[in-house]
Amino acid sequence: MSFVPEAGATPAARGLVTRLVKAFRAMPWSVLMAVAVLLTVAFVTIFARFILPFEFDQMDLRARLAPPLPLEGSTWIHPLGTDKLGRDVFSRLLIATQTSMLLALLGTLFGAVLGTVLGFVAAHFGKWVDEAISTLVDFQAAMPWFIIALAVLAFMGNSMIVFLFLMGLYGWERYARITRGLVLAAREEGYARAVHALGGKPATIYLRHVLPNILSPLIVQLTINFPETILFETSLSFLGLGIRPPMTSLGQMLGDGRDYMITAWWLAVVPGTVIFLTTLSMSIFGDWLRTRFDPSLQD
Amino acid sequence: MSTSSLLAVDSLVVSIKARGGDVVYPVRSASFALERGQTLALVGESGCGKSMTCLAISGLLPKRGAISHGRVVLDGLDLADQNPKAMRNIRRKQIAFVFQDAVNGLNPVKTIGWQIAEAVALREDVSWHRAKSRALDLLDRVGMPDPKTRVREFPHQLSGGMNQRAMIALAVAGQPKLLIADEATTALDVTIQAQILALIADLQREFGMAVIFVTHDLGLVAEMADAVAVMYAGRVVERAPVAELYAAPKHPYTAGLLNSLPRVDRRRETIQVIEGQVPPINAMPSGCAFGPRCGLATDECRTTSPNLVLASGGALACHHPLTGTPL
Amino acid sequence: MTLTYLGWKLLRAVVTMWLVVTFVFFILRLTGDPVAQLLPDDVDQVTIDYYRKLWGLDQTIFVQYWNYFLALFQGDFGVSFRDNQDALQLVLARLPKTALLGLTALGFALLFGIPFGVLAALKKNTAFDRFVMGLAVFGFSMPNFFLGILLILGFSLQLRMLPSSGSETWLHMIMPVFTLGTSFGAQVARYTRSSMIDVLNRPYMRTADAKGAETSRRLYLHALPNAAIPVVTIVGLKVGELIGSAVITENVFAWPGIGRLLTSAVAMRDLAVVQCILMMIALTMVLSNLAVDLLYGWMDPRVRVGNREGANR
Amino acid sequence: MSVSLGQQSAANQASESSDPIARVLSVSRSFVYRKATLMRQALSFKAVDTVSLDLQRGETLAVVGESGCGKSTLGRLVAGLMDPSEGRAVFNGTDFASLSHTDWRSSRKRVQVIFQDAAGSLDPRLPVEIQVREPLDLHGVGSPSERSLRAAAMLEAVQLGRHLWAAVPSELSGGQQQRVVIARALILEPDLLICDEPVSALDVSIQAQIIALLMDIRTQMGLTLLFISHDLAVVRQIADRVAVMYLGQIVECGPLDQVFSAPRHPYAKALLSAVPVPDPAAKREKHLLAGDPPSPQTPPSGCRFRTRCLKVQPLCAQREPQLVANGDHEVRCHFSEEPR
Repeated sequence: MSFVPEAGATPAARGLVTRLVKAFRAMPWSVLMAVAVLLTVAFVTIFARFILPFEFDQMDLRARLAPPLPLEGSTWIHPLGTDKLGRDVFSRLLIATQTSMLLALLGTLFGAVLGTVLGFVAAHFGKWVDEAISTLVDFQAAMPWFIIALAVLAFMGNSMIVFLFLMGLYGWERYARITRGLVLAAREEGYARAVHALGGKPATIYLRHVLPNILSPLIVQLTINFPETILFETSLSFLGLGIRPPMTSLGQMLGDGRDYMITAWWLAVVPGTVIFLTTLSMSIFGDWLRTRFDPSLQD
Repeated sequence: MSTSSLLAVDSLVVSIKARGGDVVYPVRSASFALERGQTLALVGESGCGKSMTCLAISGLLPKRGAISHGRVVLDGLDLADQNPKAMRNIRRKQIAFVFQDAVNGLNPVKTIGWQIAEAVALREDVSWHRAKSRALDLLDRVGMPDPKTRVREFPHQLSGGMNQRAMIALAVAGQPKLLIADEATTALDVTIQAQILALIADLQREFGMAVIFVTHDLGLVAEMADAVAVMYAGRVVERAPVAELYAAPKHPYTAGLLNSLPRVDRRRETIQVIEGQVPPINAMPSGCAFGPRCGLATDECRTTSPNLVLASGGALACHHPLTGTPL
Repeated sequence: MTLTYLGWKLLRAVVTMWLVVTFVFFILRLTGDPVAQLLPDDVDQVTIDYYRKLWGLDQTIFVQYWNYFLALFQGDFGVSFRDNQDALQLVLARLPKTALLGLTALGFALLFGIPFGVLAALKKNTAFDRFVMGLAVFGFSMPNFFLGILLILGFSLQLRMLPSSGSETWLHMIMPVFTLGTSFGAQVARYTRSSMIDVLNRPYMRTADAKGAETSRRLYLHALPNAAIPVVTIVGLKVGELIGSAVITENVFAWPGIGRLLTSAVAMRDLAVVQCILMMIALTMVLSNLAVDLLYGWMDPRVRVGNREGANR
Repeated sequence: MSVSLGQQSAANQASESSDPIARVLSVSRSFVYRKATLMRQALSFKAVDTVSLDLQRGETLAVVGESGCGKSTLGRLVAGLMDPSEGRAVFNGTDFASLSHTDWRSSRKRVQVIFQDAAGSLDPRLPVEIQVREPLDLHGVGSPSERSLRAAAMLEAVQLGRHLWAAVPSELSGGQQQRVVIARALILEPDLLICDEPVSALDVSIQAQIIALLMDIRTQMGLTLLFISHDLAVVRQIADRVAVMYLGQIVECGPLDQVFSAPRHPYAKALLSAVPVPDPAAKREKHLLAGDPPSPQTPPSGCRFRTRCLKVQPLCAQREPQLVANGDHEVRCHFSEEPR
């Protein structure tokens, strides 16, 4: 049932930004905390270089395996302690966070753009183009990408380019599937069909009408994929593939720290906590975004 | 309201708690009575509260809904006071429902026969085997073509009309005293609608059921009903025997609807339109809810809501009833 | 109808397997000369030519492709580069351990995920629902390698209650199963809840209520058979993720299964073993998808018995 | 194809008035309902089967029939929104099939369509004023300020309150949404408007408002209307001529009063008698049809209506009846009733 708003009633907010601002005021505490974590992580990702106290690979062999702050033997110089080579864990953590987040962001965006474009292509051309893209989508969805990535890294060698390529291809099929479905729905029954009947060109229909309308579900998918991409990178780096010394990432730090669990547990726990808090916050935020944007989930 | 009526609904108010603690009232005041074996049509546009009234009668209100005022008396028993378990028993044996969307109203993973047999078994303590064979008889009775095959089929295998027949078989399985048909034919094509209407009328005679026809289609009302209750914005605004209502509607809303209705048997000179729209449920105007759309509205209408007053054979809630015959 | 459905699904399984094999074949060729890849660096030209001939690399790519297929069909995945053992034998020897871990974790996930999902749906928007769903978000946001390490730190190093590595006794299983099953169980709970909520809002549930069916009957006979259908599909789709997580879990707990074999083979570029495991996992995926499709067809009559002619919805 | 902008001159209209504005010649349209695979051929059925129709300038032709009879597909064929599988769809003397993409797009200035689902056919994100203006933008008609003025005038014409012009569709009621859709379709001042079930999703009192509006605008703009509907009461109010469809074919076609007061095809007769009349005093003969319509995928042999017909004869199964004209009233039946 839809009723007319009475004169004087507030017109519903429109536009993504307006809605976001409006929504910010109605956030529950859990979402507010998640947003705070995400903002901190974003800040670190952008400004890591400017706030780090030591170079991340600067060794101090006299101060090896120093414990983090509240523990006995800790110092303010190394608030999160040091690792086996006496490198400052806090500085390494900043750089590792930056690396992991940038990689995850790049990977997610690449997958999103690729998937969305292929989704449009499949829906627009139909016939064998659609069949081919749909087969690829099914294939990608059927095979565990993590395993494929392991195999590819084995075959092609562990190079940064291959690794970036694998991250970019992670999860593209979900965007393709969503986009294709939504474009087809808009064309079969909806506003896209109407604009076509008015004499609009395909480009006008897709860019002016369809894309802005399917942006919300795509952004929601982005928030679901982002933490998974973080886990994808950190898992591979944890296994010693992906990011490897001298570079560092959260997964690499954690994998490294695993060998010192008995003597220096913080080397594993500190980066692990950062990964966990980030993915958790992203999931909480994504869930909240989804219930706001997806009318079928609002009851 | 006579006490011998099968069903008497008196000043029924239904409230629903919305998210965030607001309470809305989809039904603000519904009063009507229904005699045994008779047919009452509950007419109105979407959102007028007609379906909600029927859900309230049968205890099927959604979780956040409740009867907040009024009485619903079925055969001398006030249903508003009954606990859920007692209401369940009443639905098994006395009140049955036929919903609009039969295809989705039937469980997609159970056979038609299973679903009807379940209704039989819920009414009386019979063996499952016996219930199944009753289901077959019922399907046959509602005119399902090839019932022996259909009894083993699933809803998606049947047409809309056949699903509605199955839904009716399921409803009459409990041999109810009261059948509520909520827009039961709205989704169907007109030739199929005619079949279903004929079937309901037929079963009504056979079982001696009373029927409440919930509909927006005034044509259908004219063909099926003995009496009519017109609802607007949660209230029954006019009640009358069907012939009287069509011959001389007294409420301006009823008259307006009848005058704006295209007819298949002749072309109207002009279509008279009721301007404006139904007020939203959470922003009802003060006074008469129809006031803002009514040509006869006065200051009285804008300040005080008219009560439903008994009048010759029916009832009316209007400060300025029409007296003449309609155009 | 059933036969067509089955045939269709089988065909898709075969196509997927073919795609995987082709993928592996080309990626192996793409990386350069497999002989150079697979032999030590200091061999002389004669040896290289000998192997090239032996592996048929002097022939056209199509002949190679064909031979590759033939070899795979005969179970010849090549020889492990490390100890000259037959790759397939090596992998098969590790298979039971991984199957034990994976299936137990799956069982654990379903055992907790489904009932809690159903209960959360029934008590939608109550404190219980929020608690369970909050826990689920924690569960699937927790990286399993981190969870594993935390468990080892807590139960092995601090409390000294559970062994941190190996697979000898049932005590060895507790932490790996929990690590592998938690995230999966959390996801199952979420899907079960949303599927159940969807079903509870369907018109046929109101019909059941209108019949006077009591709560337990509505739940077990009307709601659950419908709600289970999408859950089965999702669980099937997520088996791949479970396998991926198993690789990491086996590593964390030094569980002697395929996952650990895979990571060490990848590290050493033992391509025969990697390719064999990849095929094995692809086969598992295909078979589990097939099983899900069959289960799905069995549970949903709309799939099993197609539309009858004349039924126009 | 030559498309003239703006108002057509009266003289121009008069000179063209003899030939139909739109016509379909033996059009059929098939849809695949089972895709081809390696082992079997694709199966298709004809949603519209060899239909010919002329639309005269200024008239309102209604196409009626039950769901699945092909009336919406026929509407799309006439509008040029869908290519016929067989036959030709001609508008203003030009076959749609002969048009280039650009010419086809500019033909939209002359033919417009209104779909049943008003909410769905509006962009959920844009204010309605922008959407009403959009056709002018798409075709580059006038200067930007002129376009805004014309959009405003059109919104006035469909009586949408000024305070709603900046609203997005979800803030409007169903009736208001349909007004916006009508405004958007008419802003290019088309010659032909095809309405596919324009009021069936609306409430009774709102339905009357929209019908009154359509009738009003039709007179003002001299529109030709193809009105597709299952609601025969609405059709009686608005149409000049009516075509009754059953399983993809026209079974009866003629002037409204002739068809409605003396239907000659048994299906038309049954269909009309099945519509309830809002008058308890009206005593009408009922012709109750048995069963469901057969699936269009497997139409019966001979006459397609024979499986439900009350006066079926052996001949009906053997030979398919043709559409036979008696004056301007056509009927497809071996045993059609004589005109009274």
